Amino acid sequence: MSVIARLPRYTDAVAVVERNDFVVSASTRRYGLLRLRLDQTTGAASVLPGQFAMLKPQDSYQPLLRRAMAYYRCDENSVEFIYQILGQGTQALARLKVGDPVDLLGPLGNTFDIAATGGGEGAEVLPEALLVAGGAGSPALFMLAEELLKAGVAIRLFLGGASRGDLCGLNDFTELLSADNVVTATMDGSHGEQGFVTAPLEKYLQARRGQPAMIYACGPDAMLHATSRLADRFDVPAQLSLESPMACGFGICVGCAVAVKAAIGPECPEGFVYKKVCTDGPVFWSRELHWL
Amino acid sequence: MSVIARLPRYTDAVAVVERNDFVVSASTRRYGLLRLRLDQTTGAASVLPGQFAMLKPQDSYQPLLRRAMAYYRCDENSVEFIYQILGQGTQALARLKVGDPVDLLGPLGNTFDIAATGGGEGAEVLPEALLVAGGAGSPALFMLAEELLKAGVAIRLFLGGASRGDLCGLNDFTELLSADNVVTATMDGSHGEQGFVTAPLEKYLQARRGQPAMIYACGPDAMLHATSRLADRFDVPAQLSLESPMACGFGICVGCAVAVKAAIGPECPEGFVYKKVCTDGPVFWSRELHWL
Amino acid sequence: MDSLAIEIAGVRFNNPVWTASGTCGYGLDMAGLIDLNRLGGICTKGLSAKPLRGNAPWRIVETHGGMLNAIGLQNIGARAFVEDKLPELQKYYTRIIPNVFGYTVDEYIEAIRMLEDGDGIHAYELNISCPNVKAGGESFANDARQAAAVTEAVKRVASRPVIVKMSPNVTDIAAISRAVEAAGADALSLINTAVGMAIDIHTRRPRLANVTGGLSGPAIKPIAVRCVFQASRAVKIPLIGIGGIATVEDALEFIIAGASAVQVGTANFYDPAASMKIVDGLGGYCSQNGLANISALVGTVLMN
Amino acid sequence: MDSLAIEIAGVRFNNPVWTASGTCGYGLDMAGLIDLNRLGGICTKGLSAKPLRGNAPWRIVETHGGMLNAIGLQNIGARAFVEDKLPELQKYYTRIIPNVFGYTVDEYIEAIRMLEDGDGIHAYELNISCPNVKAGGESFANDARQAAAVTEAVKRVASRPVIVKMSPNVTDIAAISRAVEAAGADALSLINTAVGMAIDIHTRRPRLANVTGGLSGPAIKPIAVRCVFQASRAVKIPLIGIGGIATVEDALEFIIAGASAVQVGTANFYDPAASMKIVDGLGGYCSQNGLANISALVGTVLMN
Ligand SMILES: Cc1cc2nc3c(=O)[nH]c(=O)nc-3n(C[C@H](O)[C@H](O)[C@H](O)COP(=O)(O)OP(=O)(O)OC[C@H]3O[C@@H](n4cnc5c(N)ncnc54)[C@H](O)[C@@H]3O)c2cc1C
Ligand SMILES: Cc1cc2nc3c(=O)[nH]c(=O)nc-3n(C[C@H](O)[C@H](O)[C@H](O)COP(=O)(O)OP(=O)(O)OC[C@H]3O[C@@H](n4cnc5c(N)ncnc54)[C@H](O)[C@@H]3O)c2cc1C
Ligand SMILES: Cc1cc2nc3c(=O)[nH]c(=O)nc-3n(C[C@H](O)[C@H](O)[C@H](O)COP(=O)(O)O)c2cc1C
Ligand SMILES: Cc1cc2nc3c(=O)[nH]c(=O)nc-3n(C[C@H](O)[C@H](O)[C@H](O)COP(=O)(O)O)c2cc1C
Ligand code: FES
Ligand code: FES
Repeated sequence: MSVIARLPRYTDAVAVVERNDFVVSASTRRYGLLRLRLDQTTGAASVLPGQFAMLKPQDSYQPLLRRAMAYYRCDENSVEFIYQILGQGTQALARLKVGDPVDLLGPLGNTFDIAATGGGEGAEVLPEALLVAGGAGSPALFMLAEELLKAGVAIRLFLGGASRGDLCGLNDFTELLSADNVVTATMDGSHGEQGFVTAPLEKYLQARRGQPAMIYACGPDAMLHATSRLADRFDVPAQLSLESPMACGFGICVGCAVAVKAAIGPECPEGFVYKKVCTDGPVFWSRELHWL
Repeated sequence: MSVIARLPRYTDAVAVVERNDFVVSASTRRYGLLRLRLDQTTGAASVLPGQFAMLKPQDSYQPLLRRAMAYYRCDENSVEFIYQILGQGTQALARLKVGDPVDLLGPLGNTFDIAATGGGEGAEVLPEALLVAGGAGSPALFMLAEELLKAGVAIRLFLGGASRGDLCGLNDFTELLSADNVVTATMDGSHGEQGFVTAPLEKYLQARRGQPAMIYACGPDAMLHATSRLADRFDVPAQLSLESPMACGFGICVGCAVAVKAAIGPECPEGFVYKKVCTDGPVFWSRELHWL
Repeated sequence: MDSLAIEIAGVRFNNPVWTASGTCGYGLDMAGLIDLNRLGGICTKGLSAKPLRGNAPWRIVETHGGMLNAIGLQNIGARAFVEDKLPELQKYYTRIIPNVFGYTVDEYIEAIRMLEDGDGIHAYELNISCPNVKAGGESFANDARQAAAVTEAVKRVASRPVIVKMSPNVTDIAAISRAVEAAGADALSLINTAVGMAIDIHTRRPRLANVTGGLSGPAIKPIAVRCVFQASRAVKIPLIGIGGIATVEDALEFIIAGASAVQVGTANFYDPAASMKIVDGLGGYCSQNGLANISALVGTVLMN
Repeated sequence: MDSLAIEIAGVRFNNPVWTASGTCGYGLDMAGLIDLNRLGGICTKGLSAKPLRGNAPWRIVETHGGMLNAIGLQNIGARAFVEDKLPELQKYYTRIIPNVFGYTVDEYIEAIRMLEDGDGIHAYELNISCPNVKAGGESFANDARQAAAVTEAVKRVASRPVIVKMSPNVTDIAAISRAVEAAGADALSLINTAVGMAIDIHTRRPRLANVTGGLSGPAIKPIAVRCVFQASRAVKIPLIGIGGIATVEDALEFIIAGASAVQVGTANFYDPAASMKIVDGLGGYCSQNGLANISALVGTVLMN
């Protein structure tokens, strides 16, 4: 992935809550949109697509650890995150009120490889970017979509979730990409076709076999695994943004291990080593990964 | 002390923050006045002078334990507390915003003996009630003052603190008792005479030697100890409201031990046993106490 | 809810949710807040042959996610419990489990003999591990031979099942569990508190008059789950899980790890209704998951 | 701030605030967030003679007031550390303390020999809390004889001071501390993590791929303070306090209990600036209290 992002350009700063709005899905899952105001030091401007931040309400130590959140949208002095309210960490975020201070460490991690979508030397057609997102994975793809558009790349988004309300950022994506380029799938059929989002993706790859394309995906492990199998079958390169429980987010705890292929040798009999999702990722080429 | 109060008439309920105002004293100590709205089940109406509640913000588990707070003022469906912002527990209370839910267990503990101030059989003069309070101890005496007033007992309040702003409830007490009945002392001399509140108390007892009186005191251990020595010297009965770290507040942890005199015997060679501040107290006769 | 009715060592319990020793007084003290009839069992405050005055204050100090206590085993004595508390306690439809301790094997036996006179006692829990007491030095729980010796001696005089309560402050909990099982224990309860200490940096004195104390609360839950899991691999007798249990999820975690029942301790202090919520929650879990009885879940942890 | 300059086993440190092994990578990983020159010392991630791949995910799980980890000692190996990391690390004005482990005494010696080739190493910290495969997989730290044996063997080949890191998962930390001191240890660091476990009630599987893991964070602080206090009463060599230290108050508590220095671990994850705040805080404490040097505070706990 992009090298710049590997350099420790992150800062630990205090941001202030500008808004914290909630959505409840028919699947009864709850989501929050958190908008934070930053001062210059935190350089929101320098956030790259796919990067994330480690967040927690200031002076709150239960839960103890910060939570990783992908940047959804940024401008010079504010950033947005979309979080699904699951356990203690996101419940603590959900309690944040406008004006509350938040500890924000970021931007962290690498970024999606956009250049690769620019097409190889003398390629006739630019590859189309196929964005695949599930549930709370879609926020990680919004800035990517913006960048790809700027680069003049054709984009098609496959957005999946349990129900209509679980299609995080649907309206923003539709506005950005226009409805014809947004394909949705929900388990309850409340929006788009019923079932997994990988089904329409498969049909699409089937239909346009041979055409150059690049997959960018973020979502639950099962969705990413299915996506990588499709990528192999249709021989399309895929960049996957992974999740892992993280204690630090900046490379010091080695808790966020992901198995990556490596040359078989005395040091590495089984042909894989562990890399860190937080600093080596969160974006990995699907071909790099050794699915356990 | 009053027996009714010993019965478990307390409930565990959720109260809602109506106001949470702050005062900063010249001594740089900070205080909050917390007003909570209760529904009927919690029976604020049944709170007796000297009783306390165990409080913590709902769904907050750091700190884990609730904090004991003396009821300052009550009406049918709301109660007030004055807390000094010290450590984690009171800092958590200080973060409460209007509308936030609070876990409130109460009313707990016994109550001041007011009947005793009614004077013994055929007593010519009703004893005067001498209220002695230090710092965050004064809130525990406000409802007592109201009750004594109703009972037609003459009241003189000795209110002490580090500085003017540490005289919790000064304005309310002055309004209730009139300025002539409120004697203050501050360590920095910013209000009333300079020094410990027990100094004016001593002068007063000196002056009116022999006249029947009843001391009611609440404040730091040192102040209570000094007060009980004066009570002995001038042979005036004293009721002291004690503090102790409390885990439960309703008698099950046995953490809030206070040494109380007991007949010397095989079971009790040193002539004292431990009672519970939360259920046997918080109010004790100073003569009961065995100062360690 | 019959889905929660269980049997341990021949004793039938309404449900697997008990209150832990020292965190519910003699049981009655909680009657003002919860319905004792809905508790599976009540483990009383530790009882000794002679009443004990307990330690000087401060006896408790809060720590991150837990608390330290050094109560010093203050109690009214086994005799007074039988005479003054038991008659009232008996009126409730729950199981009464006196928690018993002594500083010598004889003192354990003496206390048990006094309790044998009482009616409506369903089992004994032996505290061989309370770390709070200076007297007696090393605790029975720290040595397999000592632990087995007191268990064996008590079994000889006890007409009721004996639950031995294990300490986490040991190198090998499995070995001690095996020794206690071999000595005839009917069940094990684990864990007791972990020895800890806190110092007031302003006075530079230990915050507890007793210097060290027992750490309890959610902070020790992972240690307790590990101990239950290790004991479940070492012995066949039933286990009762204790340590930081405050929610139904906590209770389920211990049951899956191998506990036939659980005890709620420190949570009673900051959430008096915790045990009731757990009873309701376990009932709900059984119906939602079509479990005829909660015991089907005991020790069903799947290995990675 | 000279009031913070200290000496342990003949080595001079800027200040008594170090980062704990496994919580600051190889040190450099924190350079993006804090000024390494302001750290007293850096204990590296555990190093072994051969590089280790580490455990499968999940490797960490958060608990109340702490976390469990089972990283599996993933590391690049002592040789690669000397060649790839040390040259860069040396540029900083702080003390470098490689944390070393092995599964046999010989593996410890092999790793130490590799590190002896490196310049700018000031001391070694032995992680003896790992299974001794030759002795039935029981951890070296759990047995006084085994702990002494590895200490003695390492001392024979090490040209630099050896700090032995103690485990809290033992019945008698004082006895093991004495044995390690007698074996020639220059200092003790304590504590390592407490063995714990967490189970996902939905999957009924242990949350850690390794089943059990090490509990760290504020939750274990009272256990750590107690261990430091007990060790301070048992040995004469300096102690380095570790366990839940996140603030200057925490650091002062350990110093008063008997620690000559402290290590910040889990706090680095959720508050990367914690060590810097503690350095500043200790400096402020010295000036406010007119302490010429922080070492005057070591072990000054007053007994009740
Ligand atoms: C790089 C990165 C980016 C992320 N971006 C987002 C985002 O934009 N929006 C968002 O909502 N979340 C995001 N997450 C996930 C988020 O960091 C938290 O892990 C998640 O919100 C759960 O935290 P919690 O405190 O709510 O639940 P916890 O209390 O931590 O756990 C609740 C339940 O969720 C499970 N769980 C916790 N973490 C994970 C995980 N990483 N994967 C699978 N299950 C888990 C736990 O096992 C538990 O069962 C991201 C994670 C990573 C690593
Ligand atoms: C019956 C009763 C009534 C009370 N009423 C009031 C009240 O009306 N207003 C009010 O402000 N407080 C009152 N308190 C004290 C209150 O319960 C807390 O103990 C106090 O606020 C400290 O809590 P914290 O969380 O701020 O500090 P913590 O984090 O608990 O401790 C901060 C510092 O204060 C010390 N400390 C804690 N508790 C006590 C104590 N009980 N006595 C002396 N030092 C202590 C600790 O050792 C520590 O050094 C009352 C206590 C009792 C027992
Ligand atoms: C204040 C207090 C007093 C206790 N007294 C006893 C006791 O007398 N006998 C005993 O065996 N355990 C005693 N314990 C230990 C508890 O029964 C329980 O084993 C321990 O607290 C862990 O559970 P918890 O984390 O749910 O509190 C006591 C615990 C506390 C907090
Ligand atoms: C993720 C993680 C990895 C660790 N790795 C090591 C290690 O390799 N060697 C070692 O001796 N201790 C290791 N430890 C233990 C810490 O150095 C420290 O002793 C322990 O975490 C207690 O301190 P704390 O509560 O401040 O984290 C590790 C701890 C954590 C949390
Ligand atoms: S989260 Fe700590 S190394 Fe990745
Ligand atoms: S505070 Fe628990 S018994 Fe008094």
